[in-house]
This record gives sequence, structure tokens and C-alpha cells, in this order.
Amino acid sequence: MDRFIFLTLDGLSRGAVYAAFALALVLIWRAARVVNFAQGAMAVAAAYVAYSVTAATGSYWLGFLAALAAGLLLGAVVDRVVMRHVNHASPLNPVIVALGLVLLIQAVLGMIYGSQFRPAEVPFSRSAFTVGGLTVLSPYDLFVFAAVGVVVSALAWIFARTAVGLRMRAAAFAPEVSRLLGVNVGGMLTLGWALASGVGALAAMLVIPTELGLHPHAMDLVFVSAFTAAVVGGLDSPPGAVVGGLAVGLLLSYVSGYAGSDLTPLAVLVLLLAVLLVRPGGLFSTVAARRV
Amino acid sequence: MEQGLALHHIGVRFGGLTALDDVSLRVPPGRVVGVIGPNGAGKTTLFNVICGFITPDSGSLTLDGRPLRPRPHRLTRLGIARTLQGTGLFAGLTVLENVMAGATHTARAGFLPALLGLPRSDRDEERLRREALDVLDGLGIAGHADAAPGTLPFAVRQRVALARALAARPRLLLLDEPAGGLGAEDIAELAELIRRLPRRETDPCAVLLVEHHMDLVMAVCDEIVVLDFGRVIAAGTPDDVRDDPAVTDAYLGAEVDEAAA
Amino acid sequence: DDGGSGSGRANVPGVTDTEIVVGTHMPLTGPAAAGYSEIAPATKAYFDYVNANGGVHGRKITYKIMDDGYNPANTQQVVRQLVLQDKVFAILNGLGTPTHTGVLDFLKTNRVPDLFVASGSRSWDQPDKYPGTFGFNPDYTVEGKILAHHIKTNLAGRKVCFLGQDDDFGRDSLLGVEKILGAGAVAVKQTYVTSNTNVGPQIGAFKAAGCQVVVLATVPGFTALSIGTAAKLGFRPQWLVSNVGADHATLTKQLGDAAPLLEGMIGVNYLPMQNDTANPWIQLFTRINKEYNGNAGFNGNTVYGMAVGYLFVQALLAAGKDLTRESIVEAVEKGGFQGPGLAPLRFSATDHSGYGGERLTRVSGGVQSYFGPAYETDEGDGPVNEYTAPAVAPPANGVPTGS
Amino acid sequence: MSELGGLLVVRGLSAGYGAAPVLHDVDLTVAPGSISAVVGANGAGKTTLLRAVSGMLRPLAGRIELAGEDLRGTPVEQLVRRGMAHVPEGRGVIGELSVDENLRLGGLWRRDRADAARALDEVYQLFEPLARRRRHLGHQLSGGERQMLALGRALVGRPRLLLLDEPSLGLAPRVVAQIMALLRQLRDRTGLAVLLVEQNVRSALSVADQGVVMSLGRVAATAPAAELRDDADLRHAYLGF
Amino acid sequence: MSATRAVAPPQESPVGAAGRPGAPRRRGGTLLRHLAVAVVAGLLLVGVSYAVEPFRNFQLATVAAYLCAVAGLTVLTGLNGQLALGHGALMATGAYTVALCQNAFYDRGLTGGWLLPVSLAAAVVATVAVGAVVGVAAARLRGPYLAGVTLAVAIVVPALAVTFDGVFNGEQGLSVPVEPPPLALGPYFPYERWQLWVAGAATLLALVLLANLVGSRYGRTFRAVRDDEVAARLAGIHVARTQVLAFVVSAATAGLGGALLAVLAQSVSPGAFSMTLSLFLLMAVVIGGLGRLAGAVWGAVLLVALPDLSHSVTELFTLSPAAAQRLEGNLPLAIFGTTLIVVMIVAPGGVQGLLSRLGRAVLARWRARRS
Ligand SMILES: Nc1ncnc2c1ncn2[C@@H]1O[C@H](COP(=O)(O)OP(=O)(O)OP(=O)(O)O)[C@@H](O)[C@H]1O
Ligand SMILES: Nc1ncnc2c1ncn2[C@@H]1O[C@H](COP(=O)(O)OP(=O)(O)OP(=O)(O)O)[C@@H](O)[C@H]1O
Ligand SMILES: [Mg+2]
Ligand SMILES: [Mg+2]
Repeated sequence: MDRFIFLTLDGLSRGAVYAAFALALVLIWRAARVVNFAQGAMAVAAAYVAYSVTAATGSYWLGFLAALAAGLLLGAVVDRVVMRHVNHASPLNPVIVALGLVLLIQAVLGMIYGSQFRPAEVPFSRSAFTVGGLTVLSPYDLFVFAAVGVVVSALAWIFARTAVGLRMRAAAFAPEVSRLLGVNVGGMLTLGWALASGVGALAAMLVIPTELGLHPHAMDLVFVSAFTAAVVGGLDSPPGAVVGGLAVGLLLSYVSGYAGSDLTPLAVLVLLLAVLLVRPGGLFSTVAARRV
Repeated sequence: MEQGLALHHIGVRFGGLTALDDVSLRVPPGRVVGVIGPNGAGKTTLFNVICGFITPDSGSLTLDGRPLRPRPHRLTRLGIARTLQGTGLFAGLTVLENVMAGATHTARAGFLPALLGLPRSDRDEERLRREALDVLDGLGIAGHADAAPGTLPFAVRQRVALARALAARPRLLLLDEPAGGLGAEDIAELAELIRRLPRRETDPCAVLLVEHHMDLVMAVCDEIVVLDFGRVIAAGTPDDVRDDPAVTDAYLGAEVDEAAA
Repeated sequence: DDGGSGSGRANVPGVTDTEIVVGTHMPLTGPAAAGYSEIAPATKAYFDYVNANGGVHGRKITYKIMDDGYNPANTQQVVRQLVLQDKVFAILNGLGTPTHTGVLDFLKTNRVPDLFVASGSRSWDQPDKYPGTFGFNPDYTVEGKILAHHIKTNLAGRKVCFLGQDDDFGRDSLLGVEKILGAGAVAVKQTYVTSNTNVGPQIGAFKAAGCQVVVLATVPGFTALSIGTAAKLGFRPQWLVSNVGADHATLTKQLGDAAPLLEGMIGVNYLPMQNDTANPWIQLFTRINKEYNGNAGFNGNTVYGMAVGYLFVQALLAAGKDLTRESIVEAVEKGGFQGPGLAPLRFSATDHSGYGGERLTRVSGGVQSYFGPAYETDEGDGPVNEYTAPAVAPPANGVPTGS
Repeated sequence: MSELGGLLVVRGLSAGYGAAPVLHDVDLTVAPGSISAVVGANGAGKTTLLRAVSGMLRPLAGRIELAGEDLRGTPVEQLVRRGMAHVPEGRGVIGELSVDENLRLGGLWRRDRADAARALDEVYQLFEPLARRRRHLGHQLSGGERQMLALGRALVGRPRLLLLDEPSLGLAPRVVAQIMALLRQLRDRTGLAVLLVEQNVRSALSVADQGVVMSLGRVAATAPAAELRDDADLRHAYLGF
Repeated sequence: MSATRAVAPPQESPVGAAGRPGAPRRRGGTLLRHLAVAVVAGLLLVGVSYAVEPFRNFQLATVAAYLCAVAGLTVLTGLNGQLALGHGALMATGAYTVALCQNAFYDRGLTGGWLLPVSLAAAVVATVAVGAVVGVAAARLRGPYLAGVTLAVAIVVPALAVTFDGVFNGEQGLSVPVEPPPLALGPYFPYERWQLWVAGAATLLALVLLANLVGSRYGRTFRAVRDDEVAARLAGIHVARTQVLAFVVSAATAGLGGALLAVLAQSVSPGAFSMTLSLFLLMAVVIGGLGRLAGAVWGAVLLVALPDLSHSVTELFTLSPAAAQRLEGNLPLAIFGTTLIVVMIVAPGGVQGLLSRLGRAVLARWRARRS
């Protein structure tokens, strides 16, 4: 039983960061109908900015803010300089461009910072509290939960309740028509990219300290887990991303805890199939489209 | 035995919304049956039931007296073809290929001959191509055979869609608003064509027509069924229906005079 | 100068009177590049130093470093490019078990000497099957045995657990540990895969089982991760770490503020400690690093790279002026090399493995240093013996002299 | 003639897809508070004309003025703010958004929130099927319901100039009549100007003040609608009835 | 007040006036036509194999192996619209099958030229089986959801090699014993040339079959399903079956490609079939020109040449040791990435799209000049 509780808490705290990163993927999907394979690399770039700022100023929080700012900016730049000029007629074109961006960003980071791991600082202790002999969550885990909670609520609110959210969705689904309705489609796209990239940067700040450390490839594996999470939850749904993230985190924890970590990839595939064969649009997919 | 397609007491609901309610309908061979009704009355839904896109919550279908459990991709094999509201053409195929695709179920050569590029497959393709061109010719649009549908005027696209349905050599053709977006001249031609279909020598076929264009409906239909809120509110010959006050009220409105002119 | 007189000279690929071209494959990019990408430049720096001091038999060494990103498919390409296109004389210190395994047959078919492979797999020691291939690192089983020997003699009675990478590395290492401690002696055995960076479940299992000693057959990233995760759970066993993942400088960098957790960690090594500034080898290598390597970060990988370079120069000297592919293989098989290593190099006609032993290290006061004697053993059931040969000093000018 | 005081004035407009122009040298004037019906055979370029006017298609040559201001260089999204609304061919309902969201989108750009809300209610009153389906997604609607939604959405913005591309497409005769009546009413009450593209020539000309006949990308004739209705030669030549 | 008549009323609509163009029937049967092209290409390849050095031969052979997989993927993704990120895993399936077969043969002491074709066929069969299973699941999924599942497949299959290391020998993988070139070719026949011949022949065969299929009604149904599933069903096409078929066909070629890769490398290991490979295959498909077999050729060439080129470009710079340490490896990647981005922006139809655009422009100009 203790083991189960331990694995559950462990899985939840991992799942929360997957959720955060999955949220970034959901955001960009909702804003631009693109699965942004470069999200991980962009987030790492922002985390390196945090590293530099923290190293220069000695303040974690300055670095943290710098990462968010860098994330927002990078997202906007990627949209304006690159994605804007990509022909979206085939959904594959942006995917390939994103892969090109991954190579470019990782190479540039490698040139600037080298390919060594860098330590990633944490703002709160990572030592877990002990409750009745059972180690539970650390202050850092609670920080992660809080951050993810705030972001997901904010996003859900923006999309469902605000005019900007409605504009962003409209622009993503039907750019031409939206333009006729007075929506600044270009602006919405840039905003979407910036927001997504900002959330991605936040996720990187949260996840990298729990990983091997800061490295140009630090988010590669997280990207895969987060993409899985987003797909499981339904790419259109921020709450889906959270549920998907937690589900993936728990699954990985249980499988490596009870069955052996070499089976985790297989478990992820099984989860994907189990969910998608029943709900091909993810857990939180909306009503299936009327097609005739 | 009852020939043709028949629907018996069909009911369809979407959540709380009743789209079809106890609808019965017959399309005997050689007839043109029209379905009209206000927007959202359930006409397209009715088509979807016949095509198997929607399984009705109640009621049943028969084809030539035998029970019918329609599945979309089996439809052409049963001799039923349908056009879509909007045109639903394959944008990446040429007009000719679109029409050839409509006759997929008549292809004889299997996978292996196709993979090996055997003459058997070539001959099959050649036959399909010829037949498709004939259909296009019959509709007067063979000149567009190599065009991409996206660049064609709307009226031509409508005809391509019709050609694709006809290429399947149906016994029953379901037309969903075929006159949408057509000019008067095109509509007149379309009317001529629809009237001819049940009576032509090769591959005669009955027609079930959904259309808001009253000129056309009145001109071509042997029989008209009027739906409102998913229920049949009137049925009969065009004249009967036109004079039915319930129909005027729910559907035709003031336009009825002009349409009849 | 009678350099041109050798009969088959013109036919030896990569060798002229003035130059020897050798190549290597390493991950310079990608997730595996961390750490490893520093090795080849260090070797190259050593060669540049030798070249500046007149080269070997008048020949300068050109070292072609190819990036394979630790992807075996890339290794195929780049090694063929080195051999077929660039016509290298030999492949030196190709890195990685899965990557290098794939080119063994190709190198054999083309009779390319395949020297001092950078991995502790046993595959390199197959003189019958791959006569031109030689290892360098101590075998993972040897390492496991030496770590276990320490447990047996100094930590007897403690509950021993094991975390290993889910491949040859982890398996061979566990094999070594169990050879010494007995098959049932390891209480909890866990594995990890590099594609899953959450080791919480494994460490949690150790904690739950009350492990007191944990042996890690992990790459540096996962050493740091394991130790960090354990601290998070309030679990502080005695760590014993494979040489692969025990470089203190690397781990410190990765852990950052959490570096004090490494206090007390026991590792193994067979080359001088990079922080041992009194060691003449380290003094030599530091100097070379400053002058020929752009004063890049100096750590265990730098020492490793230079040690490889030193050994290769020794082998070239031993092969004589009339350098051929056969002569260098013969020279290596003759063995008898002495250099910076603390353990013996076991090269012979029947043994193509590299270093045959290691010495234990401990982190104390933030400094990693050797303690106790060096050990040597085999990968079979042989005993773990102390290795007592005295350390040798580097030659005065830092370039080995012919034997 | 009302030409001088045109709300929309198009001069020498050429536009097309790719290299070959579809529209050649089109001149057109829509007076404020008037309805102009553009009629012509399939492929005559009517849709292209509307797209060029609303900026969805960049003209190759020519000049478009709205209330005396040249529209060149004005981003499409700015046009609604100038009082122009375009209901495109093929309806342009955003299927992934609900009926309510689609409608709200029509008035989102407006400062006057209260009036936008009022306009929304008016649309619901006007198109009662929509009121019953506020929460439904756009792509659940029937063809005609979508058409109503697209039109209603344009009305929420309370435009001065409405570009309608075949609004009768897929609508029941009664609704078509209703819409035509509505257009007439809006014209009379609010001074709305409409550029109406229709295949349903009769009903279009019945509400229009001015008829514009297009043929092969050119304006073949411009005449008062009544005249066009009654001129059998013209009708036969261009409209086929 | 009078009507302004600007143009004359239209005469006759052009529709139907032009007789019956409808794509003139090609001369000769499909098979003959495609075989003829393949024979010419094959002869060309033989010529080239003598003209260039062994390393280039090996590179060309690698191109051939990739081409197999890329061509199949372009059919699946370009013609059938299924976004698959897991073809690296299918290649792995083929590669491991060939390895297991060849090892089994050699362990039993069998030798002969027929072994390799048998193993390659076995690889194709095994991959078809795996492809069918994945394809059935894939047929229910669309767009990014399909991408998600196939990405998981791309990760799982190589991982299985580690899980079942008793059979697949873990990370280290298996070696693939292959016969030397037949003695009839002479004692000094370069091995790399022989490799190119083997890979080239197998790939040309696969391409001929693919081209046949794409040109047949199956190619048409693939595209119809991609464009509009509802309309396709109404046209009598079984959508799911078509999608599975497309998946299986592309799996077969991926399997063959993987098998050839294994034969070329004389070894297989999971690391060679990572997720990166799957993504690179997709890149090749798109960069070459989505949905075109000719585009697949460009894609496969770029897959091999671009890293090599980027590396060569870097070698032109002479760098200080400090700079070299940073740039080495990274600069080629940066060049590679930038090239991808620029190509996608400048030529969204890929290389083949660009070429046909150029071709059409030249043709148009030529015609204009002539008339
Ligand atoms: N999949 C669905 N989910 C929810 N509601 C639906 C669905 N399909 C149809 N409806 C509703 O059912 C009703 C009937 O729709 P249908 O498309 O059959 O109407 P129709 O008679 O074809 O109308 P129109 O003439 O406007 O095309 C409409 O109100 C529509 O909104
Ligand atoms: N996207 C496009 N690409 C290329 N050609 C096009 C495109 N859209 C329309 N065309 C061509 O431009 C011409 C005019 O088309 P347009 O849609 O403006 O005609 P229309 O008068 O609106 O016809 P309809 O009554 O069919 O709607 C047609 O010949 C058509 O084929
Ligand atoms: Mg309908
Ligand atoms: Mg139009």
C-alpha cells in the first residue's frame, strides 16, 4: 500500500510537468492548428536564458521571469519570421519546418553553451515531507502543482470566456472568414505562438530540474510524453492536457514501479491505443463533427 | 412484392432534438420523388439514414421488399448513388478521375494485377475511363475531363458530382440540392436530365430529390413528400402539395406564386 | 632519411612519410554528447603536441573526428567515409557499444586496425573473430567485481542493492557484483532505460527495502538523477558507482547546488584523477590542454582522451618506422605498455581487452581522490587481487620514447 | 443618377487567380440605401467581384472606394470597422464554434457592446431555428441553418454595406422571401446598402434597385432593376429566361 | 437611365467544345512502361557504380535503401493522407527479420546466392504483418492522433529489441552475415559496388510495383479517401480497408528498405531506428515533394547527402580548437536545419514541385516562342 501511495504521488508530480508542457502543445494547436515539434527546443532555449540570467544575477526568480519573457518573445519571433511564411496548405509543411527549427535551435544552443549538462536550480526544496513514515510531496512538487493549476485555469478562462480567446479560436479554424469578421488573424496567431511558447518555457523551468539537467536535448523525452498526454486528453482541450499529463505520469510511475522500466514505452502505446480506439479524438474531444 | 426503396416509420434523434419522426416513404422504380420542407426539417438526415451514415433510432428500410441495412460503401453495389449537399468532389483528382472513382465497385481486376501492372488491370482502367468519359459527355462536360475540380465554375462542379453518381450506374439516385447555385439555364437542363433518367433505355433509375428550388421540384417530381420538424406533413402530386395550406404555411410562404409561374 | 625505402609503404592507406591519418567516431551532438564530446578533442590536442615535438618517426598524426550522434546508422556512414574516402590508417577510440558493434565486420573485412574502443563491452576482446579490434576501458564485469570486493571487505553485512542500465553495461556489471557477493546477495535489483528519466520508482523501492549500499551501473546523468532523487526521498545509502558514471567534475556540474550530496560516494577509476595536481601526468595533460586544446574544461574525459593518445603513440613507436596495418596490430599484441594508467593494460595475442583493473575513489570534502590499493581481476571467476606495480612517470618531454 | 454619391465605387477593377485575370475592367457603383443585384451566368465572376471588393483577393488593377475612401492597402480585418460586411459563398460558418459564438464573433469588433448584444437578440428573433440551437456547433447545423447563421452574423455588425454571395442558396422559399423582405426593410429603415449576388435572378431583381449583369468577367449591363426585369432581350441574352 | 452594354453577350459555352481529351491513353501496358524505365535506370546505376569510388557506391546504396521506405511513406502520407511518424519502426522490423533469417541460415551452414532474396522476402512479409496490425488501428485515427500513435510505435519497436534481448541482443543488436559478391564478378570486385547493385535492384523492383499501384485504381482510391472520406464511401470505397491497404503497402516498402539497410550495414541495432529516423523519413517525403515517387528520390538523396554536405561545408572553415569544439557537429546540424526551413518556405511543394514548376515555365516559354 505504501508503495502504491508512493508511486501515485511520484507519478502525479511527474504528470504535472507533462501536463504543463502538454498545455503548451494544446495552446498552439488551438491557435494555429499546428503540432509544434519545436516546442521542446524552444522551451529549452528559454531555459538557457534563465540559466544565464540566474548565473549573472544570482537570482532564481529573475531567471524565471527572463525565461517566461524569452519564451513569449521566441514564440512571437518564430511565428513572424518563420511560420508566417510557411504554406499551411499541407499540414505537414509546418511540421517539417518545426523539425528544422529543432535542429537549428539545438545546434545553436550547442554552439553557445556546449553539450554539457548544466545544473538547473530550484526555488524550493525538493526534499519531500514525511507524513507518518511515508515520504510524500516536496515543496517543489507543490510549487509545480500550483503553477500548472494557475496556468490551466487561466487558459481555460481565456479560451472559454474572453473575446480574445474566441478570436484566437476563430482565427485558427477559419482564418479567411475571421478576417472578414474583423479579427486580426495575424495578431492572433502571433499571440497564440507567444502564449504557447511562454507556457512551454514555464514547463521547461518546472521540468528540467527534475530531469538530467539543462542540455540542448533536455526536453526531447518530455516532448514525447507531453505529446502523448495532449493526444490522450484531446488536443483541443486544456483540461484534457492536464488529465492526459497526469495519466501519463501515473502510468509511467506504476509501470516502472511494478513491472520494470523497460516496459514503459509499451505501456504508453497501450494507453494511447486504449484511449484512442474508444475515443479517436482523445478523452475530452467534443462532439464528433457532422460530416454529411 | 414491393419494388424499389421503402422507409417504414423512421425516427432519428440527436440528443434532445427530433430530426425525423415516424417518416414512411416509398421510391418505386421509374419514379421521381421529391422531398421538400423548411430548413432543418430533416431532409438531409433522411438521406443519411438511407445511406447508412445514421442508424435510425426506430423504423426500418427495405429495398425491393428485402430488409436493408445500409452501409455507405456498399450502397453503389446495391444500385444506389448519392450526391452531396455542397459538392464533395475529390479536390486532388481530375474531373475524369473523380468520375472513375464513382464506378469503383464495377472494377474487376484485383490487387495483384494492379500491383504487377498486368494488362488485366490496364484493360479495366481503360474501360472505366471510357465509361466515365461517356458519362461526362452525356452531361456536356467532357471538355473539362482533365481539369482540377477546384478551378471550375460551380455549375460544372455540380455536374461533375452528378456524373460521379451516374458512373455507378445506379437504379436509385439520391440528389441533395442539385440545383443549389445554378443559373436558370442550368436548372432547366438539369430538370430535363432528371426527367429523362427514369425513362432512359440504358440504366434507367428512380430519383429521390431534395431541393428548395420549387421550379425544379414541381417540374420533375411525380410525387412530393413534405417534411416539417421531422414529420411528414403532406404528400402527393405536385399539384396536391402546392395547394396544401399547411405546406404554404410552413415552407413556401409568399414565393409560391412566383415559383409556380 | 630513408623513409621511402619500405617495400609496401606506398600501399599502406593513411600513411606517408610525413603523415599518419587516423579517424574516430564520437557523439559530438545529440543527447549522448554530454561529456563524450570532449574526449576526441583532447586526444587530438595530445597528437598536436606530439606533432609539435617532431611527430612519430617523423610523421605527424592527423586525427579525423566524425560526429555520429551516438546513432549506429550514422556510425556506419562516417566510418565508411573515414575508411573508404579519407583512407585512414586506423580507427582509434571509436565510442559506444551499439555504435561500434555495427562497424566491427566492416573494419575486419577492410583490415582496418580498430584500436582502443571507448567502451567497456566484452565484444572488443575477440581476437579470433576480430583480430584487429582492441578495447581500452576496463570490462564492466571487472568493474563490478572490484566494487563488490570493496563491499565484501569493508561493508560486509549491509543490505546491497543494484541499479543498472538496461543493457550490456548494467547486466555485465551486475554479473561482476554477483560473482563476488554470490547470486542471492543483491537484495533489490532495478534497471532504468535512458528514455525514461524518472527513477523515482526504482529509488523508492530501494528505500522501501531498506538498502544500505547501492551499486550504480549508470551513465553520469543517471548517477546524478539517482542521487538527487534519493535525497529527495530522504534516502542516503552508501553509493558505489561504475567508472562510467563516477566522474566527480561532471556530476558536480550537473547537480549544481546539490553537489554536496556526492559526499562519500565511492567510485572507481584507472587513470589519474584530474584534480590531483601533484600527479606528473595531470601536470603534463593540463599543460597540453592549455596550449593545444583552447584551455577547454579539464576533467576526466580530457585525461581519458589524452591517455588514449599517449597509448596510440606508444603503439606507433612500437610498430616501428615501417608502419603497416599488420605491424601496428602486432605491436599492440606484444603489449608491455606503461603509461598514466593505475592498472595493467592486458594486451596480448590472446587478450584484446584493455585495462584489467581499477582503483577505488571517494568523494571527501568535495574532492574526489583515490584510496586503498589498485585491484586487478578478470571477467571470469578469478579472484580480485591487489595490483602493486609502481606508478610510472611520464617521459620528460611528454612524448613516449621507442621501446 | 445615383452614381456620384456612391457608397461603394469600383473603377476599372481587374482581379483573378494566378496569372490570368477573371475580372476585366469592372465599374460599379452602389448608392447608400440601395440594393444592387449582380446577376450573370455561372463562372461570370460574381464571387470574384465580391472577394476583390472585400479584399480577400488582391486586385490586379483598379480602384475601390468606400464612402469616398480608397480601400487599397486597408487590411481585410479593418473593413468591418468601416461598415462593410461580406457573407462569402459557401457560407463561412465556423463549424468548430457554437452558434452563439459564431454570432458573437460578428459583433466582437464593436465598441458599443450593448448594441452588439441587442443586434444579437434581433438575429435570434429573426431566425428562430438559430435561437433553438444556440449551443450547437456550427457543423451540426443543416445547410439552410448555416446560411441563416452566416447572414445573421453579418447583421450583428450592423453594416452600412452588405456583400451577399448567393444568400438564397439552400434556403427554403419562405426564408428566401423573408430575407428579401428584410433587406428591403433594412434599406428603408437604416439606409443599408447591399451588393447582392444571386442566381435566383427573379427574387433578386424583385428587391433590387439596380441590376448589374456580368458576363465573362465584365459588366455587360447596368440598369435599374425594374428595367432589367422587363427587358426581355436583355434577359434572354444574359440570363437565359 | 439606359443600360450600358459593355460587351457582347456570350456565344457558346466552351464546355464540350473541345471534343474528348480525357488524358490520352498511354502507349504500351503499365508494366512494360514502368519496366522499361526501371531497366534504363538500372543500367545507368551500373554505369555509375563503375564510375565512382566505393564510398559513393555505399552512399548510393544507402540512398536506395532509404528510397524504398520514403517512396512507400509518400504513398501513405502524400496519396492517402495518413500522417505516420513510425516508419522507422517498420524499417526496424524488416531489418531485424533479415538479421534473424540470415543468422538462422548461417547457423545451419547454408550458403548461396538465394539466401538473401529469401530473407528480404521474409522481411517484407513480417513487416506487412506488423503494418497490418498498426494499420488497422491507424485507420480509425486522423491527423495528430494518428501521429501520436505512430510516434509511440516508433519508440516502442526499438525498445522491444532491448526488452527481448534474448532474441534481439539488446542495444548492441545483431550482426547480419551476408555473402560476398559472386565469384563470377571477379576476385577484386569491390564489395560496395555489389551492395549498390543489390540495393538498387531491390529498390527498383519495389518502385516499379509502387508505380504500378499508384497508377491503378488503387492509387485513385487512396487519393479519393485522402480528399473526402464521406464522398469516397458514397463512391463505393471501403475507407478503412483502403487505409489499411495503403498502410500495408507502405509498410512492405519500409520493411524492404530497413532490410536493405541492415544488409548494407551488416548489422542492426535499435539505436539506428530511433524516432529521429522516422522523423527524417517524413522530412525526406515532404522535402522531396509530397505524394510523388520522383520526389521520394530527391528526398532519399537529400537524406544521405545533406548531412554529408553540411559536414563538408563546415570543413571549409579552419577553426581554433576552442571554436572547433563548439562548432564541430553543431554547425552541420544548424546548416541542415536552416536548409530544411528555407526549402519549405521557398518551395512548399518540395524539390519535385519546384522542378515541375520550372519545367512548366520553361515549356510555356518555349511554346510561346514557337508560336
Ligand atoms: N449530427 C447532428 N447533431 C446534431 N444535430 C443534427 C445533426 N445532424 C442534423 N442535426 C439537426 O437535425 C435537423 C435536421 O437536419 P437536416 O440536415 O436533415 O435538415 P435539412 O432538412 O436537410 O435542412 P436544409 O434544407 O437546411 O439542408 C437540423 O436541425 C440539424 O441541426
Ligand atoms: N480559386 C480559384 N482558382 C482558379 N480559378 C478560379 C478560382 N475560383 C474561381 N475561379 C474561376 O474564376 C471564374 C469566375 O469564378 P466565380 O466564382 O467568380 O464565378 P461566379 O460568377 O461566382 O460563378 P457561380 O455562379 O458559379 O458562383 C470561373 O471561371 C472559375 O473557374
Ligand atoms: Mg440539407
Ligand atoms: Mg459564385
